[in-house]
Amino acid sequence: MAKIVGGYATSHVPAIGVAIDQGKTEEPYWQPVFSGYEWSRKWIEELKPDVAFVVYNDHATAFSLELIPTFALGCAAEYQPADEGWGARPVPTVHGHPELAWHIAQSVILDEFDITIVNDMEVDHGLTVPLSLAFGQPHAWPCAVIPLAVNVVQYPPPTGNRCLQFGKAIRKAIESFPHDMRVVVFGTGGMSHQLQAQRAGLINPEFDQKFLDLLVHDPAAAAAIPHVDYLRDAGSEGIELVMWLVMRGALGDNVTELHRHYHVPASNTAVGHLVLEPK
Amino acid sequence: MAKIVGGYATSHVPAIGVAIDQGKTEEPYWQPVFSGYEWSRKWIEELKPDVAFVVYNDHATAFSLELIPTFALGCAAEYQPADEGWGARPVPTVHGHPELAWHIAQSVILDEFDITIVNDMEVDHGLTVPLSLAFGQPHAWPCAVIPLAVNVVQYPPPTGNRCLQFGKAIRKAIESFPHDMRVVVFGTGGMSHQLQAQRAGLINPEFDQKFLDLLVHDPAAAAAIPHVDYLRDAGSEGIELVMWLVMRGALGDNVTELHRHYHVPASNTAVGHLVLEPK
Amino acid sequence: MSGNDYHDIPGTFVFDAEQSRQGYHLNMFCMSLRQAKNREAFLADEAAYLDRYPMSAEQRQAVLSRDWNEMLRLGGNIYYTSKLAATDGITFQDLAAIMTGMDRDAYRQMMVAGGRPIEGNRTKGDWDNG
Amino acid sequence: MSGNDYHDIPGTFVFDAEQSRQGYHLNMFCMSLRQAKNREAFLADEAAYLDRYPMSAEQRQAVLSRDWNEMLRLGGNIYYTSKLAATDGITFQDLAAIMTGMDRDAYRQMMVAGGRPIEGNRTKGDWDNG
Ligand SMILES: [Fe+3]
Ligand SMILES: [Fe+3]
Repeated sequence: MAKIVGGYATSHVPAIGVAIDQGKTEEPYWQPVFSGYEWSRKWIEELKPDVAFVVYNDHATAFSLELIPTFALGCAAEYQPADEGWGARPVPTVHGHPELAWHIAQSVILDEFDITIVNDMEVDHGLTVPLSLAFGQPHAWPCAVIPLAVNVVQYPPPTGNRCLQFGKAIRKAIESFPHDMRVVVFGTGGMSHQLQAQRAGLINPEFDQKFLDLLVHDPAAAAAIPHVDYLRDAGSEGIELVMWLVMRGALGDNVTELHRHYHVPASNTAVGHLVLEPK
Repeated sequence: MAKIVGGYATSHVPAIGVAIDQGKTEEPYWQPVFSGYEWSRKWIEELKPDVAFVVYNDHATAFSLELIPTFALGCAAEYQPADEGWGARPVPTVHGHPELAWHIAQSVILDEFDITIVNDMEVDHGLTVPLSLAFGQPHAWPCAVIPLAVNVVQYPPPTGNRCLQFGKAIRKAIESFPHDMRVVVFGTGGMSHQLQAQRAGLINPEFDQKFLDLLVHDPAAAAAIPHVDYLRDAGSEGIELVMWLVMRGALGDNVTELHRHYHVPASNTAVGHLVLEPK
Repeated sequence: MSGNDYHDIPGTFVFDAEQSRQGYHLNMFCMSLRQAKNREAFLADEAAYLDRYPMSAEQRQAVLSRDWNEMLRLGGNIYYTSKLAATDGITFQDLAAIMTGMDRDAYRQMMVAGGRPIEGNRTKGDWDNG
Repeated sequence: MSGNDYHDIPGTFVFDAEQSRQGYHLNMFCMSLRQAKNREAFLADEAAYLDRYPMSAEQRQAVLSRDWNEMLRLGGNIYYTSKLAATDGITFQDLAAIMTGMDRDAYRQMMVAGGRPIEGNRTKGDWDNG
């Protein structure tokens, strides 16, 4: 049977991708960002997952205002890294896992989650930056990837509680897949940041650390945070953090925190990173 | 405040659209189909709704296997009738109600329904045939239309229970819209039919009548019907009936049955039609 | 998901994940026939048009020979394959007749007489014993 | 939905239904700039390119004069307008700086020093009294 062997949460700041792609990770500005990912690079290298289930958001790339899915689950065989306006990132094609993805799709729909199944999609920095942080710059990604795109651009995103419950349904789906397989669930986006208008640059380390603590030890409390609190206290784009709750739900009731990293800034953003193990 | 003033359920057989478009409604084959809609034509003409909220399914028209939303709510200003392979139906452009539709979208997402918002979409016979049955052949449709496309083509569709609960959330959303407005909710598709393979032509009047009775008097029991029962007993395409449960949920706990019509056949299909009033 | 209870329904292909994955390109070919210009291009040179879609040799042959049930068995979905039927000028009712193996008038007559009854058509066992 | 509690957040446009409806064509214009050939066409003749999108005169002017906050006020969303910035060769950090009214180095310095604090930036009242 398939099994969830770890949880990996990280910000997915586009500038982090640029720093990796342009070989700037050792520069003084970037070194403190990347040093916090060294431990987890080794961790995931040793863990050798078969599949990364990546919860991320599309940033007006594959989806536009024409069509806004709350939860879009990728069931395709492959996904090309997208040109978001600055040219496509020089990273490998992302290979999917259609069999497991379709299994999850059927399971969660019957569990009353109203997902959108996607079979043709490009992926943006929201998905590829976490892969780069976890796996570096290989010629091919070392595992299959199942993308779950969550709407956090058009208000309202799904509630924190809905995200947590959805994570639990994903766990149930993965655990009922009848083939041996080791899955790491990624939650991406956040931490506090605001990219827009006069309040751009907002950073709230207290909110971020509190969120990390709750996520590990009291996910129901983290899930009860209303949207307006994220918008106000973590910045308008900090609401991406609801996606971490999907990952947390998938990890089960109790987890061990293996690693935490927090740094300000990367470009406009606070960087947070957490590695969890199901107990 | 907006108010739901009626429920209108009907099959949406494409051949019914063809019969209307080609002026065949008085022919002996078609007359018994259409005579059952005369009462409701007058009913809705007198009711003068401002908005028709139409629950229907897309039949590989606006959506394909590239992207399969479980629930897609149309928030656009207009929708063009689609060419489904036989040329577009000669019916008026469908005008939306973006303000109410967006209001519903926000409300149901915060109520934890994971819908897809759609702003650019063609509509097929699933939506236009019910409009023709209700309103005849006007130069312009007499009310605004909010389309809700439900996936019933790719297995699994949403469960009956999920559809019923979604209808309740739609009711709550409509009733919280701060402008006076009268809304009729359409549930379309069904009744028993199978369009494919060696068992095509299956018709099960007992199942259909029982479903109609339960829908009116015991919607929770109707909502508990598992998918396999529809597939087996109402034919593989009879599973469209789950969409009637969305309408039923939107009507509230108790309803009065104002009108019922049942006839076999229209092309490959049993035709069912129900008009309900919230108590 | 093999082992699903709906596999016991006779003469029916439930369009589940397995069928959908298998039939993806076949169905996307059919989908392209929604556009009039594609219908024309297909009819003008079927083999060349089909080269655009990486379907299996079996699927391709089923399309070329209009083996409607075989298309469904190989992952086609009726709402997609009916677009091929539309391209050929076949109505939904006549397409259904062809798939049942009945002639057009006999099928139409069966429908007018109330359709195919559920008794005897519920399970594969019904058919095997019938 | 006016009356929403998030309207009390200063210097912030929450991209809700109202903003999204208003900004639809503005954002879809920006979306088109994801493609290199569109970026080139836009830069070659901005006015002609904008004619393809039925946006309001105000929105059009905001685009032409690169009034980034005005675009947001008129329904633009930052993930869309940033594609216009990309077309101009402006990074996300410099775009943020421009919108705050700070110069590029001062903004960068603020971020390195820990960013804009939440204290004093929680409500419109904070800003009015500040
Ligand atoms: Fe993001
Ligand atoms: Fe239908």
